[in-house]
Amino acid sequence: MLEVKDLHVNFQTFRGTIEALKNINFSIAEKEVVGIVGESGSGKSITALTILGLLEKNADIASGEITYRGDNLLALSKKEIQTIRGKKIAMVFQEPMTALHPTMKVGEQLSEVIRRHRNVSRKEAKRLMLVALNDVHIHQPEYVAKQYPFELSGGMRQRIVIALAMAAPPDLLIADEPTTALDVTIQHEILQLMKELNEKKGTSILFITHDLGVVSQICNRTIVMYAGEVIESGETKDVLYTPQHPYTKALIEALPDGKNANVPLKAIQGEVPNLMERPIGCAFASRCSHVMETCKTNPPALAHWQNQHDVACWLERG
Amino acid sequence: MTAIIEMDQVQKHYTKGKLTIKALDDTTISIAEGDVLGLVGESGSGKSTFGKLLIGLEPPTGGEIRYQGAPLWKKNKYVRRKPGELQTVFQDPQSSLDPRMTIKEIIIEPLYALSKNERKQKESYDNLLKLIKRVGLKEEHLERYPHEFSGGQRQRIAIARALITEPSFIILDEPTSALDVSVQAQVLNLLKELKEERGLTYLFISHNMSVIKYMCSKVAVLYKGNIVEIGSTEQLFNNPQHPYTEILLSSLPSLFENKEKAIEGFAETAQPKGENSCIFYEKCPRRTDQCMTSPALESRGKDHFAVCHY
Amino acid sequence: EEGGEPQSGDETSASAQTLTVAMTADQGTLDPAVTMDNSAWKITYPAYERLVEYDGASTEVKPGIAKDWNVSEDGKTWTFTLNEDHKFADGSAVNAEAVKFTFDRTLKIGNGPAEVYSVISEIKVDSDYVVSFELEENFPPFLSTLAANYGGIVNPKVMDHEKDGDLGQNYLAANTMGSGSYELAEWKQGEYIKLSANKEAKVQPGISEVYFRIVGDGATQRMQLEKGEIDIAEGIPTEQIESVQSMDNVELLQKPSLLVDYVYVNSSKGNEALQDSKVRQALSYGIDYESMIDVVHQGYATPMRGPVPDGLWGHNPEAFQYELNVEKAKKLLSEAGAEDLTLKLLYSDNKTWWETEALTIQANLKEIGVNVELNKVAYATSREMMEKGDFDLALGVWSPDFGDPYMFMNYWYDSVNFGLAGNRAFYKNEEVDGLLKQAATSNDQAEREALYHDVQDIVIEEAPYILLFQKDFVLPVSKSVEGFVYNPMLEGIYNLAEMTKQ
Amino acid sequence: MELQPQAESVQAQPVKKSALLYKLKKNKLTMVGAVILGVIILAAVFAPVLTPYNPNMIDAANKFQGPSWSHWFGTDEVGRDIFTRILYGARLSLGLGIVAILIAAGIGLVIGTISGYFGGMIDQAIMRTMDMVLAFPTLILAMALAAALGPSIQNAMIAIALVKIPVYVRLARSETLSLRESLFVKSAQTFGIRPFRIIRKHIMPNSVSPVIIQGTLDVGDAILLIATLGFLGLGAQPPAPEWGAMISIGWKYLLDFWWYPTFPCLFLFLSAGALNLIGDGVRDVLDPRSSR
Amino acid sequence: MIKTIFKRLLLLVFVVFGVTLITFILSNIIPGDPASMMAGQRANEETLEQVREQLGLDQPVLTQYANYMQGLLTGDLGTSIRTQKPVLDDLLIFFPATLELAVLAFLIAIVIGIPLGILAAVKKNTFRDHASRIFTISGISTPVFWSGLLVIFIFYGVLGWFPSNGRIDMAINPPTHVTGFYLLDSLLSGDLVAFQSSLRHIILPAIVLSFAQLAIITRQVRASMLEVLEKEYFRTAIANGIHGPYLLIKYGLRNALIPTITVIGVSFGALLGGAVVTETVFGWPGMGKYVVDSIAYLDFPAMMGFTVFISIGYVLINLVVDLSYYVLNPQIKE
Ligand SMILES: Nc1ncnc2c1ncn2[C@@H]1O[C@H](COP(=O)(O)OP(=O)(O)OP(=O)(O)O)[C@@H](O)[C@H]1O
Ligand SMILES: Nc1ncnc2c1ncn2[C@@H]1O[C@H](COP(=O)(O)OP(=O)(O)OP(=O)(O)O)[C@@H](O)[C@H]1O
Ligand SMILES: [Mg+2]
Ligand SMILES: [Mg+2]
Repeated sequence: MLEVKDLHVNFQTFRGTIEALKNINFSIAEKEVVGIVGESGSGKSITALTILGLLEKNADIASGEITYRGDNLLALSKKEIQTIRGKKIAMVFQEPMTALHPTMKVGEQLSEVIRRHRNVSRKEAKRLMLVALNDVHIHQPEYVAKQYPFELSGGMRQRIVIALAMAAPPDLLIADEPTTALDVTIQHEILQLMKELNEKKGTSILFITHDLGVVSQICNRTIVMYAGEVIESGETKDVLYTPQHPYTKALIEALPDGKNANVPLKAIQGEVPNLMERPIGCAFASRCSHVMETCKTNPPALAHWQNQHDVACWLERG
Repeated sequence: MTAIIEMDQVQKHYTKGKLTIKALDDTTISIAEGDVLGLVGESGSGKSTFGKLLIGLEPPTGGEIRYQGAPLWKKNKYVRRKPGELQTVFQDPQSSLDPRMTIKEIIIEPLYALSKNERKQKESYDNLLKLIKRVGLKEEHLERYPHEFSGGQRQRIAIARALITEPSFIILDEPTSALDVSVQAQVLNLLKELKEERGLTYLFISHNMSVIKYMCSKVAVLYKGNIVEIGSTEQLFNNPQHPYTEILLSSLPSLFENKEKAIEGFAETAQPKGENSCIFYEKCPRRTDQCMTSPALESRGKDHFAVCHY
Repeated sequence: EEGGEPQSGDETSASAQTLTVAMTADQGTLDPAVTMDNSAWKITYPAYERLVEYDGASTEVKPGIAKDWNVSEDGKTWTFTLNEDHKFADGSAVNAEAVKFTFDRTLKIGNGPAEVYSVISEIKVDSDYVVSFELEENFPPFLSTLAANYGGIVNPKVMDHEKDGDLGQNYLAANTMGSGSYELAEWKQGEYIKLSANKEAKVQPGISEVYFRIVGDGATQRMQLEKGEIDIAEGIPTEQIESVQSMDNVELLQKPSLLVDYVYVNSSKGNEALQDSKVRQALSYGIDYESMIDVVHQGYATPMRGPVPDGLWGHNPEAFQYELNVEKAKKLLSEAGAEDLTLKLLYSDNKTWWETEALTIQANLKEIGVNVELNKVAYATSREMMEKGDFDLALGVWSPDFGDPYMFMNYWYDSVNFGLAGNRAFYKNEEVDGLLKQAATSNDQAEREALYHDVQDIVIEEAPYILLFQKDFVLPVSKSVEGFVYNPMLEGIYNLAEMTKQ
Repeated sequence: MELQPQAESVQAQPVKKSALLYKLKKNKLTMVGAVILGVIILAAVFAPVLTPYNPNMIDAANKFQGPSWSHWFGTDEVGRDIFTRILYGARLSLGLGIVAILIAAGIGLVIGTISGYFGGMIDQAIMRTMDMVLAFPTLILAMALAAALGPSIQNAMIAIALVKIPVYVRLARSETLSLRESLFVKSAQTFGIRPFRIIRKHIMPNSVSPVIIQGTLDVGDAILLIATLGFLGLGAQPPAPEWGAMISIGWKYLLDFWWYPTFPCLFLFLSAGALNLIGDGVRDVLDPRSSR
Repeated sequence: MIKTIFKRLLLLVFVVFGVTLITFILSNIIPGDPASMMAGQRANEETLEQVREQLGLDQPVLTQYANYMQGLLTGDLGTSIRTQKPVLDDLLIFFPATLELAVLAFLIAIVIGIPLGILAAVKKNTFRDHASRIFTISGISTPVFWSGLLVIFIFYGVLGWFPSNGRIDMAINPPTHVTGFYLLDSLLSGDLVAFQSSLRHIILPAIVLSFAQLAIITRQVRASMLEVLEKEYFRTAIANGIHGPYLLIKYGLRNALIPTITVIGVSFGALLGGAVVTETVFGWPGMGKYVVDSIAYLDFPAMMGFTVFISIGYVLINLVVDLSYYVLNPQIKE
């Protein structure tokens, strides 16, 4: 359904060129839920923004192709992409606090989007709006609909943002860390809601998060990104339970396992490399506990490992 | 251990037209020095409001809050005893950073509330460098502006900013919800170390139960502006007393939990029939007719209280 | 109405019955007992009649409401016999009572015009149509003052409109109640004033309606004139006059006027050096008069000869006139020990050409080593500064209110007026005072003329004024307008009753 | 556990300066504006070299000459060279106009942010006072102030600055009202930062944008206003070669001697345009977000 | 809200009081003697005294002020020294004309300026942005008398499409007075001839007058729009499929409007004041000319009356502006 091929995205800044995405390849099939995980700054959000053509002005799509049902999104005219946004592909943004129109009542914002995509009367849109609010577990929807974003809690805002994105409902929902501000119960409900959407309406979901727990719960497939590259991808259970890349492993180890509060958590040593001066070899080399000589000079490409499980690491190839 | 914060029957009601939202309702709680009090609860249950009252952003509509024995609010006016003592990290890093300041300026900004001497001393470049490295930022970031960072990086900036005054009490409002696991680990480690090093006290607001479990010594569960259960982390996690706490614990998505374990969710919504019914009545899976009258906070063990008839 | 065809508005002016005059500003009060503004007189003059009127283009008077008059031996009693067929617009007769009422009213109101008639001690109604004026002293120019605008006879019925004891001032400010050929028909403030024929008037005009339209901008007036939308354009500055001459439908009237342009040299209160007549003479020698006229008025002006302008009796064509003589000026200055003189030249924006004039004076005097600092202020401020004598040099214009050299000589040089209007030069000379007094009280015109000539010789020598030029009256008038006669005493006033339009 | 500092950690660069340059360079229009203004200023400074005439020298024989090789922009009603007067006038008009607006915008920004931030009685008092000032027709007030201060060119400039303050107060205040509610201001409050520092460091930089826009647009107006005061004898006295005065005297001659008012107008337009371009650039430079 | 309005209206009294007081003080600072202006050049001291007495200028300043305020309370603005008529009468004649002109100019400025500003922001640094910049800057930096005269020359002198001066053809009777706005009045009375004529008369001056304000509005809208365009919520809206005018207006303009409205409010005052020159050039019978003449004449009652009028108008307009902040940004507390 959606295929990202050879995507390179650079940012021009006065300090130099930032290679934010490098050679990204992945695809999402119909009805599939794909997760992207990775450290902060690894290019998850940029990937999502590129798909919708919403990159900042200083971004430069150096190469690549994003095909959605046969159309290359990157080549579409402004008019054409407008018909896709929201209706075909919708996105939940990472920061719910600033993603809402600050001076418009949330109900109004939501009904407008509903009206746009579902071609219904004002009254009907209002009804659907209340239903949508209820769907994302907002208590007292009538009351909240009349509130302004600044009067809502973080989680409430995030749920409104989710409701906005699901209004159409779209064929593909890109959810960029949609549940960061939600408590577990609501998060659970929202994930259920997304699952439902996926199962009943056939909506595919690209789920960006760094919460591996969430990934395990909802995603069929998982992509792990690091420094603007895909370093591992495969069936969720394969990636999470038999991680191959040392980075993926390290990520999993960093989670508090809820058992021992006295042992420090295992954070990954070192820092994400400066994307302006990518190391010649593997980007993770400097932090890797299994680093070898080749790693420092030769960048490993994403290669097939076993049943749909791809890894970009010299280690796994012996 | 002495109580650093005492809340006595504190309430915060927002009124809009005829409707009143009880963001916080008659809350009585105290936080002891050196404690890490975890505040969990449903989204919109008043966690951030709780923090706002402490930090001076919103005045309470009733009750009294004391910091080290002295009231924090006098007639809607916030009394700041010593600047930099109480710090916050907000839930929303993006809008809490001034877009026109560089990271360096942002981080040292709280020092300007201190006396000159103290500022000079804490402002030193070494100190600053050490701090930003601890939160996982780099020296080269110092001259950049907030918009140039990813969400996680911004939150680290906010944390560094809260730490710079070497406060004794920090309100952390979902400090790691925007962070990736690796950084989250770094930050949590850092917070923990700092607490040990400096004997800090935290109010840790989060909805991530494993984080809470890792960080907190004590946990309070908030539901619709009311504390429904409070107790030491151990007791609360091992022996939850309130049905809402149980639901919270069970809905935790985790790599390590057995995924097949049935999740006990909310019950079908039922309208409470009386004015005085239990606040959780609507969704409680164990509601009975007794719940039509509201339960009181009862002891359920050492330092363990819950508001439930069962 | 496409394509530059005349607007519907000029259909009116195309009619022979309508004359349209473009004036630059709206008028203030129209009450003849109050207004001192001669641009308002163009409206009031045709709406009222006076005991005597100026005769054609001359400054002499002819009978008006009064058919004849005589003056007593001592010059203190003037008796007028009135025509019996003059009627106010409401049909009531213009009689001796009305005359007495008019002047009593003016004196009682006590504004500027009262000042002109302050010499009157009493007015007597001798019979229905005979009225006499008792003066406090012999005042030969008296007859002439009666022909001026303030001599307009007002219908006593104005008292019906009296409010709060204002003697009808408020009403007359925006209405006319006279026996002239026209009466005010409509006044759209800021737009136009319309006069229409007074049916009761003795003299019925050829043009029944006259519009005085306010067009503030000269360039616009020019375009309107070219399109025939207006017949007379008052506001075209001389720099733009050239272009008018190329218009087929317009004629340019050019006559010497009695408007005199000069510089007050503050002889008592200004820079001390100015108290020395040599310095003042030097200043007069320092001006390039010819080129001044060229620059300031594109040649539309005449050099002066003495203070009394050409066209008014008392003018002396033989009088001495300074000419540009840098050497002499410098010599005089060094004799007076006034090298490195710096003088402040005060002026306002009251006259459009003053700026240029001031600049030229500044440039001219620089040649003789006098440094002139320009001091341009608001009109009202300039008036106050002049009153206080707070200047070295100041620009001034003067035009006579009545046709008598008294207007120049006595106002300017008599120390009675020291520092007052006219004598803003703060000039004082006892000999001059004596001669002027004599001239003002004699009833023999020849004797007066001789006296004035004597005074002129002295004051020219003493040079408290730099006499620059006598401005020409220049007016673009549509060729379709006939019968306009320019009377230098009635600057800006039209003899509407005698004018016609094709 | 302490994180190990990266070995290859980059030295802190003097990024601020390079950022500024980068932005300015990227903003070609700002450069255009700066070049135009620079040329005008240079021409004004080197006027004595660039033109053989004296700005106040009267040459009656050559009045109202059209543009020609000897008089590029023609001559005026007393034969002065208009080009020369424009160059010399640039010092006066541009200088005064810019300074007046700088004063007004600066003071306005301070008062407006204070008023908006504190609200309540302070706000009411300030805003009602501003209302009073604004309610006066500009000209009457400037005139009265200039008269009260005594007629001099500096005082005229001060008068104009004072008259213009309220506009900036209102603009700054309206921005402040919104900023006051923003989270970053609130967080500064929670640190216990003193109000004046909050205003200075957080409110002002974020509310400066409309002030700059208005300011760069206002300079032209200020120049014309100075001329008007000049007419009332309260500003620069003739024959000072002031642009506004040249325009206001010259406009009457537009139809016959078009060059007289037109060239000063053109220069006013060029300067105002250049300032506006620069203003946009400054706004961009001050706004870190626009550097992306 | 109502309480706020009420409070502000009370403060209006304070403003008017202050304005008159300042005017009064200023009138005593500005050099010049109204009595001498009234009595004419050649008046002597006695006449001057008499005139002063008549005008009440012989009394102490405070008494004069007290008298003035007393009059003001009963709606008496005094008598003009220059025209000798009650100031209120004069202003009531001229004010509607000025207001009509200013309102129309204002509407033109808004109707053109806001879309132009949005366009310039959306098309930042493109040809259209530059074109709008040149257009608007020429608006602000060409003095009204220059552009006014040029417009008259072209549209009246050369093309003859529009009349050069006045409010309505002299031959046409103005419509019956209802609002004092000829355009409205003629429509109300169904007098199409008068409507056409007054429209043709007002169009040029209104356009010329609007020119400068247009520039300010356009630039301000552009600047604030640029800020909004960078906001996250704007991007969210786009991602949710909102586009077209709704996006630009509801999401963009609405949040860009506060500074714009502020300058609009302020500039309306400027429009009223700035009408002076336009009125002179176009012979528009409004207050501007009246005031300029009054200033030159030191006609203080007239100046005071004018100031009172303008300040009330100004305060009311900016009250609306201030109230609009609460509507535009609900977070701002009253
Ligand atoms: N407009 C921009 N200009 C320059 N660099 C940018 C820009 N936008 C993003 N970047 C950089 O691109 C990299 C990838 O950013 P991105 O937002 O995709 O991270 P992320 O994976 O979403 O991280 P997080 O989990 O923290 O949200 C980061 O290093 C960021 O600093
Ligand atoms: N300014 C305000 N005006 C009106 N209601 C408000 C305001 N601020 C907060 N509220 C309401 O108060 C309640 C509690 O909000 P709060 O932000 O404390 O929730 P929270 O527990 O922090 O939720 P989350 O986990 O989603 O951040 C919410 O229902 C919210 O709508
Ligand atoms: Mg992201
Ligand atoms: Mg919260």
